[in-house]
Amino acid sequence: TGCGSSSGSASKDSSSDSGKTVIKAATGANAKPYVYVGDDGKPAGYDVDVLNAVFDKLPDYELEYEVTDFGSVLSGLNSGNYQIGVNNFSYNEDRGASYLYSYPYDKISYVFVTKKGGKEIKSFEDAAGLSFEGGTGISVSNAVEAWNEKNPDKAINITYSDADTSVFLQHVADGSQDFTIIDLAMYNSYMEEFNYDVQKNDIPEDEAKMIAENSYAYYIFPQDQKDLREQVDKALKELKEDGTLTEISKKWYGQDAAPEDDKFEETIN
Amino acid sequence: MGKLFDGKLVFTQIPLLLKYLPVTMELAVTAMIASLILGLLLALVKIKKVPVLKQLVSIYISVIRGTPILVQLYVTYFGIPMLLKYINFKCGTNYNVNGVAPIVYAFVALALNESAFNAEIIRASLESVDKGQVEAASALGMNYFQALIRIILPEAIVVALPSLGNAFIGLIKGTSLAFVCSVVEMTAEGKILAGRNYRYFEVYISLAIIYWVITFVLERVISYLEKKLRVPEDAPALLDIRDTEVE
Amino acid sequence: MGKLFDGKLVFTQIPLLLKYLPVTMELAVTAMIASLILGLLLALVKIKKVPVLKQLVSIYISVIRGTPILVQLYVTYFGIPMLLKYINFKCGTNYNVNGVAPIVYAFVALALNESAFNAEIIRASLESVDKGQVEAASALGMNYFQALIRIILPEAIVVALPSLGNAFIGLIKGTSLAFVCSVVEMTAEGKILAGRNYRYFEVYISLAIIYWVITFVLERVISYLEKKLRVPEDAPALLDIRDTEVE
Amino acid sequence: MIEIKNISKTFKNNKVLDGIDLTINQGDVVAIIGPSGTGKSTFLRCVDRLEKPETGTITIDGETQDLAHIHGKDLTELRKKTGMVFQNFNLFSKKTALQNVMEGLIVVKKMKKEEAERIAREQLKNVGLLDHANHYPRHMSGGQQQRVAIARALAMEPKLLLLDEPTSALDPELVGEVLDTIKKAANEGYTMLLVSHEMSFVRNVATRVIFLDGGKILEDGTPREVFGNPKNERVKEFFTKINRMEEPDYSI
Amino acid sequence: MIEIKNISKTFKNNKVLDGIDLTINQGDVVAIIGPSGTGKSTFLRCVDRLEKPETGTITIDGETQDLAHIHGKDLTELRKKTGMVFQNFNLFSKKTALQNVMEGLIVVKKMKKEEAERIAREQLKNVGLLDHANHYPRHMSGGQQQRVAIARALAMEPKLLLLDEPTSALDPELVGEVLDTIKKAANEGYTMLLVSHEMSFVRNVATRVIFLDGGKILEDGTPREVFGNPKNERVKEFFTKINRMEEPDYSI
Ligand SMILES: Nc1ncnc2c1ncn2[C@@H]1O[C@H](COP(=O)(O)OP(=O)(O)OP(=O)(O)O)[C@@H](O)[C@H]1O
Ligand SMILES: Nc1ncnc2c1ncn2[C@@H]1O[C@H](COP(=O)(O)OP(=O)(O)OP(=O)(O)O)[C@@H](O)[C@H]1O
Ligand SMILES: [Mg+2]
Ligand SMILES: [Mg+2]
Repeated sequence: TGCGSSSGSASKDSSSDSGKTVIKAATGANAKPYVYVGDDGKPAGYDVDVLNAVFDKLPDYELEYEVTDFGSVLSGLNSGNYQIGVNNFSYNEDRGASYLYSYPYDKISYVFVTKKGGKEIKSFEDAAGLSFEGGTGISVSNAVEAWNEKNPDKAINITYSDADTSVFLQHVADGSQDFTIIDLAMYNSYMEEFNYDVQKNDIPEDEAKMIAENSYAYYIFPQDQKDLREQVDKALKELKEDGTLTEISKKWYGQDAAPEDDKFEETIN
Repeated sequence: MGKLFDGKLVFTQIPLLLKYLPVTMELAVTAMIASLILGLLLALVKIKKVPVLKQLVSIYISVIRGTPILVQLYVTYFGIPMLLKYINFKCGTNYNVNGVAPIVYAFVALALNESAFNAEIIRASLESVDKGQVEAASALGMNYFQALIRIILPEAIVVALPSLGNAFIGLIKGTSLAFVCSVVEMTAEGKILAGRNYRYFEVYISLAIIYWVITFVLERVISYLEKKLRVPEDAPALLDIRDTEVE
Repeated sequence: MGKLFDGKLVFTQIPLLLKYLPVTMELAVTAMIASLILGLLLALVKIKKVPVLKQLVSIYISVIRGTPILVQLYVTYFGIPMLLKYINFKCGTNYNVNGVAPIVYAFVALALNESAFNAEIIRASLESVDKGQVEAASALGMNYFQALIRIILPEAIVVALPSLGNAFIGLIKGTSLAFVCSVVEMTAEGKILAGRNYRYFEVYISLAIIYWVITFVLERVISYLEKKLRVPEDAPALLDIRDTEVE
Repeated sequence: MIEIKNISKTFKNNKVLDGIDLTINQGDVVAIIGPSGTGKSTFLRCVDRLEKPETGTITIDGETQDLAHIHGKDLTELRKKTGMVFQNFNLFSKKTALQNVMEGLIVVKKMKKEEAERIAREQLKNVGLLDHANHYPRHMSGGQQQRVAIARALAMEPKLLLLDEPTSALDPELVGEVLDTIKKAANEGYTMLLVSHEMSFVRNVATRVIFLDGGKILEDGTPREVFGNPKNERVKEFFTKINRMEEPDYSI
Repeated sequence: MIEIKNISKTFKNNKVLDGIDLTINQGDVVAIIGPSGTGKSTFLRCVDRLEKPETGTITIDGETQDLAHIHGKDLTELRKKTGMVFQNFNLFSKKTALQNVMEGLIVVKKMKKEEAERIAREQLKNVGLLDHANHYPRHMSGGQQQRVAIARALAMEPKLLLLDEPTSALDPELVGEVLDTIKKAANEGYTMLLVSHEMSFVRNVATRVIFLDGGKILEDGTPREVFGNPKNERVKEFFTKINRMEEPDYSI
């Protein structure tokens, strides 16, 4: 590419005293149990544990986390402020045009959340005509949009909001919204904290596709970090093979969330 | 693809964002009007030094100005329903606020917030009016309300206009916070667009361009109004008294 | 657990948040100082009607005031590195800004933003100074700079103080936006805490309390300063001339 | 007959008016003179209740009002009966000369617009400013502004016209036109209470002169009596001071 | 000797000064009189370059400066040689009487603080206000403020002292003390150019009177000549106007 100087590796970007290349990973740290800031002030969560394990295998790099606004994670990658985005990102074609995606490291399952004792929702079909509330920049909201586009006669009423997930759940509990969709791990965390009057139903496998074209989570990189991505991918593949991913996910979710083997064959974009 | 910065997107997004300009303006205009009325009342309480009320107004203004507007939105939007729920739970009542549209909460919170700031602007402008003119009005036999409407406000408006204009410009940008109450105006739509393709930087630039144009136009309108409201610089021609004979 | 609203948390979180008060204040104070200096320069350009520069300043102020500060933070924090990257890419150079701490970007953006608003406050206050005193200073043989320092500023400060105080209070709350540049101050820490326990509402209430106390204290300090800077109400005693004989 | 009784006014610890009584006959032109800061303006302002005295009553047309407690409708009625002309004119700056004169008629006297305009034009004609009807205050000289202010006060047909140094803010050349206007009103029979530093004017137009100092009336009589033969020492001293310019030391 | 030559000044289309020449001898007290708005203040302000004339030069101590183009150090030097006393005193409101007088000495003459304070005290003593040294302007009467303003100007030892209606903002009783102060300065030999409406004072203190109107000097002579026997019609008319108060119609 072009003058050639800035293509490929991150090695010129900056280096620490030890001569290692510093990689800055940016996170919004707003999605427990995936990524949040622990009591010790350091990022914690499944995504963080996995990334730490990855960089344990990459001695040339030194990993640093930076906690910032969610929007900044994305903008900062393109601008070169950060080299990796860590926020349990899911994939769609639009986003894939803007960022490089790693191999997946997490298999996400989503649930419909409705008021306890109310009408259960087991598929998008059931949700037709009901009201849904969600945030921006998350794939469940995009999925509902996609459903409406394909099924204009069975449209769902979307309300977007800048409020946090607890508010969406509360609104479902008090009946001001019919349902929301979140991933199972977060659902469990929230219920532990607030114990809302809500119930959940798993989203069927085929419908989950709508949510994210696939139901995996990825690290993302700016377009000029192909080399870094390659190395992270290699390490992720090893972690999958030696069972580390399974181990870490059991620690956080109590179940195996490592993606299937064939997902570690070729990168998604 | 794979551009770091998608310049074309900045412009192609603008029409999409502009669809939500009406929401932004509706919220800003209604909140501004309400805040002007409330602000005038608050200012009058302070100027007339109404006992008790005066202290309450001071506390109100201090709290509103001292806390982030985000919190005020949160409190109106979540606090009120939460409180009602608690009351229902404790007293077995059954108040319900689910029927209230989110934009109403946003309107209330923004209007209350703005009123505290406008109260000070209005107070200062009312106090800037030449006392002599107010005394002249009293001496003619007008009561305070008549003097306020006929003499004081027409003077004060000219003084307050630039500050109120700035406040309004601030409010237009401030409406974007209403997104925490699920009100989708321009900035919110920008976040929704960016949430699809993760192009936050581009969408913020688009928004900046739109806001800047709005501000620019408004500044022109305000300085035009200012000129209009001022007494003309040049004296009119003398009247020909023969034509306007007093019968 | 499982309370909808955890009242105790509102207070137990306050000490955790206060740990980040120094960041908030450091950013606010340095940005304020820089913005005052820059604002004074901008105001002088407008008052002295320096050709060319005057137009540039008008555009600068219009753009800064017309666009959301969030965008200004984005442009400084992401735009500058992005531009450099683009230049490096095109020209094979190797400029690098990775060594610059994020707080510096936040400082620059906040100071620039604030300077546009302060410029107008400062200009208005400088222009409010009695022209007669400025002429008296000129007539004594002072140049503009001497008159500015010795006569105009001491008068203007009293006029500008309340508005600048308000601007500073606004800035303190505004520093929370620096989170987009990864600067963790009080509000950002609040969001981080809430990211851990999902208690956004509680943390916002905690923040409101802290901000309100800060504002309250600042308002007192400002009105104390105002009183101090004013010429005392009462005349001093006459001097006993026998004691202070002119030699 | 207008009876003012026992007006007392204290600012903080400064007793400015100490139980002033004054009876003014219909058609009288009473001039108040006295040193600066002695309470002349305050007295006028108390009569019009722009300042609230601690004690004091006023009786106009047989109706007595307590100035310390008057409010609401009574106050409006009192003010309808009195007119005030201020040192600084205090015209409504956003209104033309005509609108200035009409304002009180419309808002206070609830007149129809046409009727108010007719009266306003007449008053403007009386003060010689009909051709300036559409001028705003800023387009008029001080003297012209003061004449509009007088027209505004007279349009309300006050039983008592109060004038507080109506010429002291004017350039020397403009003083004459305003004094002429006041003199004309006096000749038309208006009852007036005026404060003025223009001794020659006071001598010429007043039917009665009052010297105020230390919260009390020190002299009260015809101009001839007060100027010609003051009894009080302080009054003598005052005249000496303002007449210095005419003394030997100041003439060639 | 101070020579002022060809001063012309136009505001928009209003030619206020039309090539005024004036030569002032050392120790002269020149009074400028004339109708309101005729350019008296403008003339003084052009001499001190507070207003920039289109043409004009001034020669003081043999040094000639072009008033239309002077700037920087030359301007400062010119202003050091001239002193100005304003109608509204224009004291520095945030400084005490003493500091007001010291300010120019310290900032412009770069004196040491002690030296400046010594001179300032002396000047305050001369105007009789040494006991008010620590008073701020707001604590002083208009007459006292104007005396401090004169002290401030004199402390700079100006070759030419300009005074623009120094008493017209004062209460009649306070006029005397300021006139006394000015007279004292005149007797001490200061060269002065003053605008005043106090004709009796002008008559008494000026060595020369100039009548300005229509951008030109219409009369120039001793007070006796100008007041006693004006040649120009407009000047005669002016005197008639301001003397109206003393005419038969206005006396009893
Ligand atoms: N609002 C006020 N508060 C406190 N003191 C006041 C107020 N108004 C007037 N005074 C004081 O009352 C006294 C009388 O003031 P007033 O204006 O009535 O005097 P005056 O006789 O009209 O003087 P002048 O001839 O200068 O107009 C003065 O000492 C003045 O300082
Ligand atoms: N800054 C200005 N801009 C425009 N016109 C001005 C300005 N200053 C003065 N003038 C005009 O110049 C003319 C002369 O004004 P100046 O103040 O010199 O008169 P004056 O003789 O001092 O009058 P007065 O006796 O009222 O003080 C007036 O017509 C005035 O309106
Ligand atoms: Mg008075
Ligand atoms: Mg003048």
